[in-house]
Amino acid sequence: QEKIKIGVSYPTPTHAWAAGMNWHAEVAEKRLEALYPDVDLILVNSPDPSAQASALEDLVAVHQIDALVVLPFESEPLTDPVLNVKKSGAWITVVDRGLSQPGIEDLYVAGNNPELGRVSAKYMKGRLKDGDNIVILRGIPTVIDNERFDAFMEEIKGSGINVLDHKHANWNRDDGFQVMQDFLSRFPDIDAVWAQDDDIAIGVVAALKQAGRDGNGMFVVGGAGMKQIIKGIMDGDDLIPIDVLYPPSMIATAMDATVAHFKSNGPIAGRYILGATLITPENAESYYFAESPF
Amino acid sequence: MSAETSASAAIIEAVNISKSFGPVPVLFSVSMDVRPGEVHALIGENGAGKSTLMKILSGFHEPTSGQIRLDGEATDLPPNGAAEQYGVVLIHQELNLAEQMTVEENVFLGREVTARGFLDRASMRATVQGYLDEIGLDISPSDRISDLTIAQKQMVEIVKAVSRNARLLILDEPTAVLTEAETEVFFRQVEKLKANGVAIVFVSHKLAEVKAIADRVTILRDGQWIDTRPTEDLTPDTMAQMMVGRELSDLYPPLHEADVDAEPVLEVDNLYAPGVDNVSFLLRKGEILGFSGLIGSGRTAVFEAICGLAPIESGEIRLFGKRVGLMTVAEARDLGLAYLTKDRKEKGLLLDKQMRPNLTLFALPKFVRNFAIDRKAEERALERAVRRFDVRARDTAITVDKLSGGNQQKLLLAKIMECDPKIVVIDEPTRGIDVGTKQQIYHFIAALAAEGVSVVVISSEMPEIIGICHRVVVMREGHITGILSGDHINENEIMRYAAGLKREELH
Amino acid sequence: MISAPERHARKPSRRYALDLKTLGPALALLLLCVIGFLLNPAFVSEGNLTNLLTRSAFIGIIAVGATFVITAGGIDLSVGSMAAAISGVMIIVMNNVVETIGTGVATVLLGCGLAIVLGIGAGWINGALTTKGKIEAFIVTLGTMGIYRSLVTYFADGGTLALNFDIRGTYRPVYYDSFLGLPFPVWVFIGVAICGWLLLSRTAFGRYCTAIGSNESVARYSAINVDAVKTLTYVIQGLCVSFATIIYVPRLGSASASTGVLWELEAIAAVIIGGTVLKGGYGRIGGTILGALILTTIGNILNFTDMISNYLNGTMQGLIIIVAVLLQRSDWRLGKSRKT
Amino acid sequence: MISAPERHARKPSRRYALDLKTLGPALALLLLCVIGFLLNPAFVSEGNLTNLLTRSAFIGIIAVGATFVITAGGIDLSVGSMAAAISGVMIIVMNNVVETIGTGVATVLLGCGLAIVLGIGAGWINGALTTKGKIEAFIVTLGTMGIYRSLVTYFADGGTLALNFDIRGTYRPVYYDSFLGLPFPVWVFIGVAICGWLLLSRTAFGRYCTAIGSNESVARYSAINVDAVKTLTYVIQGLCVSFATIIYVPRLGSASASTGVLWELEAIAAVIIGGTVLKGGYGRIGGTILGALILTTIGNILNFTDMISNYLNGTMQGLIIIVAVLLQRSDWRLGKSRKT
Ligand SMILES: Nc1ncnc2c1ncn2[C@@H]1O[C@H](COP(=O)(O)OP(=O)(O)OP(=O)(O)O)[C@@H](O)[C@H]1O
Ligand SMILES: Nc1ncnc2c1ncn2[C@@H]1O[C@H](COP(=O)(O)OP(=O)(O)OP(=O)(O)O)[C@@H](O)[C@H]1O
Ligand SMILES: [Mg+2]
Ligand SMILES: [Mg+2]
Repeated sequence: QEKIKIGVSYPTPTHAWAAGMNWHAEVAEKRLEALYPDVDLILVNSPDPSAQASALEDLVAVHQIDALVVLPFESEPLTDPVLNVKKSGAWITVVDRGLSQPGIEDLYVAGNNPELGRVSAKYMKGRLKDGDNIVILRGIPTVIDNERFDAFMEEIKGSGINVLDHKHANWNRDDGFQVMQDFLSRFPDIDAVWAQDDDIAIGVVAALKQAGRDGNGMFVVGGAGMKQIIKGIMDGDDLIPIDVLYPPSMIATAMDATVAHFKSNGPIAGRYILGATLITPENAESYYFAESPF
Repeated sequence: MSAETSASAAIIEAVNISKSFGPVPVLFSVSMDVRPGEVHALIGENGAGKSTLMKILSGFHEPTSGQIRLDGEATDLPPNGAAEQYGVVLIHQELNLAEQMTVEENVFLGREVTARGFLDRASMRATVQGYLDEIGLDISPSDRISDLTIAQKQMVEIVKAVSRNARLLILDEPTAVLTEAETEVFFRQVEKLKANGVAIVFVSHKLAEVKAIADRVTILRDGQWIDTRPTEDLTPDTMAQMMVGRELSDLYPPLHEADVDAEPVLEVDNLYAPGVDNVSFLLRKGEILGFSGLIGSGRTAVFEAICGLAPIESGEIRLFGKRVGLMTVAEARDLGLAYLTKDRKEKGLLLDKQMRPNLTLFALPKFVRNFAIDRKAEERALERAVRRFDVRARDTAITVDKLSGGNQQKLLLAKIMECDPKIVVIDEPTRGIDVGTKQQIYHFIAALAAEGVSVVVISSEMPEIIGICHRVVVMREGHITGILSGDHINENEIMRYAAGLKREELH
Repeated sequence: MISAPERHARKPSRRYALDLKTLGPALALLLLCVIGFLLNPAFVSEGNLTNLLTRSAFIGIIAVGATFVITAGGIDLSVGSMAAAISGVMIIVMNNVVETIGTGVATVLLGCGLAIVLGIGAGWINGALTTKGKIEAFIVTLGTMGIYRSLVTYFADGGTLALNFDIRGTYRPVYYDSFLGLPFPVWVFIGVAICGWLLLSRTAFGRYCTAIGSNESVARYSAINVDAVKTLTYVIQGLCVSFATIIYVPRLGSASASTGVLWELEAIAAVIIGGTVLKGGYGRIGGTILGALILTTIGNILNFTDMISNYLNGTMQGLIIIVAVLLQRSDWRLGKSRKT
Repeated sequence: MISAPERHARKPSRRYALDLKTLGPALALLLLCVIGFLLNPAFVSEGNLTNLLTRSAFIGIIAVGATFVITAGGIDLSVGSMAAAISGVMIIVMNNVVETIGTGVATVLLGCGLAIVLGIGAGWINGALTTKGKIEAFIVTLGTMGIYRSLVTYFADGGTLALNFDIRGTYRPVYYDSFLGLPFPVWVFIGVAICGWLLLSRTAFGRYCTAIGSNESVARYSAINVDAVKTLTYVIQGLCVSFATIIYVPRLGSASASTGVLWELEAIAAVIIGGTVLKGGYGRIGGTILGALILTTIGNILNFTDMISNYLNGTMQGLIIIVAVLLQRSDWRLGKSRKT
């Protein structure tokens, strides 16, 4: 009996969020393959866009997949390769980063990057007053980073909160630590930090503690929903009081829906946009996965 | 003295040594012994197997068959110079110094003096300084080898040899680039070692030196042992005859009288360059012009500047009557001016390449047809060069570093001549070349001159300068002290100019 | 003038040893292909082999240039970033001329011409800084690597530069179409490889590169213009990067900061796996091509099986590279007895 | 008897030139500091200078090891990944022994001891593959780089390995505490630098490294055990990586696939900026230290100003590196006339 082959392609995890995504993908693979013996999910990760394009070619040429779940490294470079997969007749599910040309994918599952920036800014506005100073540590220069940053700046405009400077900390703890150290040397008065990402936030907190500037109502806003951070929120941490969700489990959602396309009767095609929920001590428990690496 | 030494037992004995490199046999059942307090010379044509035998005696090569006896006991010498632990030290024919390191570091390499685990640099430096002072070499222990002239490097090798506590010191052509004065200094060191009971093996092509210093002489020809005899029984002529296997006619060709009215092909006026201090001279068509002087007197520096290998500070150069400015080496070559370096290892040959690419490298544009290198033409050139210069390689496919020293030198000469120069500058033309070939090279130079090629010979061998040059320029400390011609070309006169005892007003 | 000594015919044995060394990479590649076939017979399907060849074209073309640089004793770490920067500028310029000269072949040709000019220029800068500036090639190209990488980020404003959609239509065939059953990039690869091979092993220039890498002062004393030849190797490297870029851009139609990341290491690895010596003086274009194919095949095979954790791809890759090179040491069996 | 000619006044000038070359990196660093101060006086605040020194300790310590490897004519690309892998294994093991030996100093010492053993082992593997396996160091360490990097990803399941919170409490002071006003990492840095300097320039071993890098066959003919010395340089490199790891782990108490990325390039750059020659034969620990400080200072300065677009950080970094090295060419002013 012919199996239904579904390729799942995403970037090689090099930071915690992606690792979480990988974990969710692997869990979903086992669960779905156990549930449907005639479904074979093939997970492939790639270190750069060009390698991902190659991986897509291999999925078609070698595995002759019936459907593709893809989290593109970048939108532009993968549009054509995904289009080629589409031309082979496969069903296409795109996750997180949309393609640059509409209508290729049958199903789109994504988090909401601008919303993440906006929610963070709204929280800042709620806690800070006119004339307060913040610094921003951005991610790796990419479209995602730009979307989050632009939405944040848009939202914060006119609030009277000063953004002293913003530097790239590459979604990396070490860079977060160093950039924050330098911000602290440079600016004597900082009231809050937008770290955009939980990994950066961890580095920022270490720098704040080292400099002894973690008191006086100082707080850091990260993002994504790392389990240590959520744990901290549950325990009432002052320094990182909240988090903004950007769930790595979205890949599992996409895999479920793709399998459902072959297995269920209901229509599946369309767009699922997950919200950028604000995680607070009140709702933190429901976003905590103890076994996930993230 | 030799009577006593012949009585004492040998330190080292080579018994029926044979050696092949792969399938190529190089030595055939050679035997030789060396006794304490004697200087044992080893002579033979280029490629006869002298260096190979010396490497076997010091453990660098393993013999294919035969036995080494150390103090009468058969011994397997350890490789890579570890035989030094038995007191056996080899100074290689090819300079064996780490270029980026200092004199002191090289002299003590592999047997540093340490105190509590750290280097005792002061004492090492003092020791080296002592040796340098003793032989009157004007360099500092902290000078880098790469900054030294090749003769200075050779002297450093000698310091290295002398400074070791050797029982058996093997010197493979130590005097090839030394002037007579330096050779004398070196001989004094040898005498001293000899008096201390050190056994010395001395390889050289300078038969007069052999006659002067050796107690016994062993002759090799084509890898075969020919004879071992006390030096008293031999003259340089008989030695040459035994080496080559035939009677040698006159070493130097008859000197054609130079045409004093021939047009000048190279005129140099008031040249200043690094190491060159206001040099002016003139070279005529068909002339053989010698350059003589002590170590570091600037002979090389003059021609490196003229041929575009070193910068010129000021001065005028006219080539074939036309003023030339700063030339690149390629431009000089295209104008018919070629320079042959004396440093064949660092500047002359690509040691890890075969003979063919080495031969044609300098004149490569000549071998280009339709944008590609014409390999057939290269092969033909190689065949021609091998014949013309008697380059002896039993296997033409070996890399150049495996050629014997003299054959490397011949290949280098062939390489320069490949571009058919109208003016050729030869720096130490017969470095490491055997008498037979030397004679051929002298005739070759004379023939070139007769054809109208102008030849500059820079040489530290006084007889050579005297034997083949029409005129001789003597240099000292970067400037010309005298230009000799005719009957004035004799050893005495040259030495006086070279030592600065006499000086001509040239301008 | 002098008697010719009898010449012994001793060539065959050496040739044989040399051949083993030359064959090494080829054997390694063959072995990989067998492994690929055993893992999944689809490995030898025409589609997969075509993909493999096309993919190796990028690294292969760049590695051909790197062979020259390395043979002449240099190194170029900037190629990956250079490719990204050239793609970026190409895309910006092509997008900008749409209004004046449209989205036709002219625009694409303009883009390609520009790429070539930029590649040559970038190569020349590397070369000039190394030779005239007398800075170690490693530092120069590490510097330009950082510069080009950050310039493309700057041009793209941190995001991605995308080629105009209509131009992409015109340009697409350059990557995706075939001629005589082989995709165009493969033809470009073959062309570059043949030219490179001719240049390195059949011309005076190639000989000069080898001589300089073998011993720079011997080269200088042999009337070789060392600085010019060295600079030219970097220019050739730049040109190769241009060609790689020209076939890369239609593939993904975009450029970003992540374009060409680590290509420099891959290219150098391909060169060295192919038998060229990193310190210079000995270069083999044929080996480089095989090296590029080996690297691409390793990646391809790893996409073929999910027997090993994805995380361990790097481990497999590293092991295979080391083993592949270890295998081609022709002398490892001769073993102990050698002292020299 | 050869008349010693009156010494020409050529030597003093050589000495002077040498000094300029040695001073080059120091001058470059000074210049950078002045620029930093002009951009923002807070640059010279005690806090920032301490941060700067502490930060440069990682690269600095690794670069000391790299100086040995490079001086002996080798190269090690695996150091960054090695650091990541060692941190990872350290963390896993320390977390696992909590139940048996608790979260005290013993556990931390165990972790540190393990790091040292691993570093020595990893260095030895690199060394043995290069010398016994006769594979180019570039390929060996490119291979092990991939292997270690992917192993740490595997251990961390692609994410982050975090040190047990209580152990972190015990271990923290190693990074954050000071002695005589200087943080511990700086002391370690100073210690490693002094040992490295003594080893390279005051012991026979250091001379052997230089000799091997300068001319391997000369070294071999001087009865130096070339393979052993070369292997030992890689072991020293591994040991230095261990030390760097030991002070790195307490900083954030975690390791991930992105730990130590590009440290190899930074370390090599530091070594070469410091004046060591990439082809081997000449090494300077003092210069390496300055090189590491220069690199860290560049990054620090760029965080101190918002005059230039963030995207152009890499451009500035590249330019500054090239210019810093260009400045220390002592002979560039002598200018045109020299062709050599
Ligand atoms: N490693 C090697 N491999 C192959 N052939 C070699 C090797 N070493 C030396 N030979 C060959 O052995 C022969 C003898 O060389 P050797 O160096 O002993 O000559 P030599 O007597 O020292 O000559 P010269 O006076 O020119 O120095 C030469 O034909 C040389 O090419
Ligand atoms: N580029 C340079 N810069 C400074 N000094 C130089 C340069 N080239 C040569 N010299 C010096 O000039 C002097 C002359 O050296 P040169 O090699 O010309 O002497 P030589 O007469 O050929 O002696 P030898 O036969 O001993 O080499 C030496 O002391 C050398 O150190
Ligand atoms: Mg599966
Ligand atoms: Mg010899």
